[in-house]
Amino acid sequence: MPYEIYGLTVYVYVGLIMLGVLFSLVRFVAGPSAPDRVVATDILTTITTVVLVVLALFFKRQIYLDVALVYAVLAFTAVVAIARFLEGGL
Amino acid sequence: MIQKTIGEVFLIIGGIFMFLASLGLLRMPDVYNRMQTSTKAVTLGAMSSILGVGIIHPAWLPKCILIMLFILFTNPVSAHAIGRAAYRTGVKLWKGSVCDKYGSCMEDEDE
Amino acid sequence: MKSLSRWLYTAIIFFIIWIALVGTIRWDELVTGAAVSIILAIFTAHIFTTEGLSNLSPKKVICGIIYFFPYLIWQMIKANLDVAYRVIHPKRPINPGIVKVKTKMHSDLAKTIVANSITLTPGTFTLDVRGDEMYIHWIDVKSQDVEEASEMIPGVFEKCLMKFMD
Amino acid sequence: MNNLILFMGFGLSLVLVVATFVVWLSKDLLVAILGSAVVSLVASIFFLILQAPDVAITEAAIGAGLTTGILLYAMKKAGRYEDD
Repeated sequence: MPYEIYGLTVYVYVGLIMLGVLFSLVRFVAGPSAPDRVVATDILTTITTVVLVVLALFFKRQIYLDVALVYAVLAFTAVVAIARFLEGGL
Repeated sequence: MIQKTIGEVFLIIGGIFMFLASLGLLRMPDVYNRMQTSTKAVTLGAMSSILGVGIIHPAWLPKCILIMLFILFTNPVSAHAIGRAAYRTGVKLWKGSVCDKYGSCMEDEDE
Repeated sequence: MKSLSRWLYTAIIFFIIWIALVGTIRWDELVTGAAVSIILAIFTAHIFTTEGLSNLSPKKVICGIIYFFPYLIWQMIKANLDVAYRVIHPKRPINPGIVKVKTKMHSDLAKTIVANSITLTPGTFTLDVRGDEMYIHWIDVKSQDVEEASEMIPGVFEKCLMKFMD
Repeated sequence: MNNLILFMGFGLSLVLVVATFVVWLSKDLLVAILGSAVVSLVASIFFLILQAPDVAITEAAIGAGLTTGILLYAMKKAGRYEDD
């Protein structure tokens, strides 16, 4: 088995994160203006970084943390680039 | 054992804050208030969760701290960029807002 | 002299990031990291910093870690409890508005730290910084006066930062 | 634990499908670019669940950083709104 069971805590935790992703998705679909959707994408980006770290915990492999690191840096540049475009500065 | 319990407590706290951030994203009336609630809560929630993972596996702690620092430095910057972009594309403040000192400054710049 | 100091500062920061990313300390990796960070610093020093090595004086680093960082974390925890209250409360107790404040900081680094800290603390977030004026969205406006608001929002951090920066 | 990852997979595939529909149906091309960023973000998690971290790193780098930049550049030349 590549992973280890931690009991109820992890189930509650994943449930909370999935609810968070779902709510952000609702805002992403329904958001009246473009900045609303950019905010939703920003929140989804951070939650994705956390999910990658937690998956590293589930699979017990340290190499997975590198994915989270690369993701944290690059998704930030994407969000800032889109914000600069909206502002008209790009 | 006690170390795993502490890590799980940090994980749960992080999960609750991330959930609250998305709830705020859903409930607040305009872009600026959404950003108020979501940026703060998601930053602390993500940091707390990653610290929990680092406590459960102490060998991973340096890399976890690096990811935490990246999140701590980059999240306010992206929130600031989105907020300014929202104002410049003409998103109105919520109708219950008290004052808006930034609009006069923008008019000065246009002249 | 100034440009040499800026270049050294950039190279040191890149080298620290390299060590943190690699994770192990072996001489061949250290040599590669030193070469990469020196070459990168030549191209990026002029956009990376304006202050140079003075940012890295032991007083600033140690005071920043021991004194400012725990304070920032404590403010973030308070901010999150505040957010939790406002989000869960059925009536949404908000009273938002954009106010203008003045900061006493001079250097770019200190202004950045103050602006980012404001974004992470209870009920405020920075929209724009121009010169020494900051435009701040406040979720619960208590005062529209510039002086009073400056005392309430960035003043908290400036008192803490003034002791070792500027 | 297998159930947990299965549950996560269901939730995330919902996100994937909805984001794809947003990309397809939106008239505002900026929203379509944001949708493609969300799709690549979820795809990166899926590659990690399928135990392929190298593919996940590539997907994160190309999907989040490079594709968004290139599409923004193209959109700047072509105009933001799609005509009917």
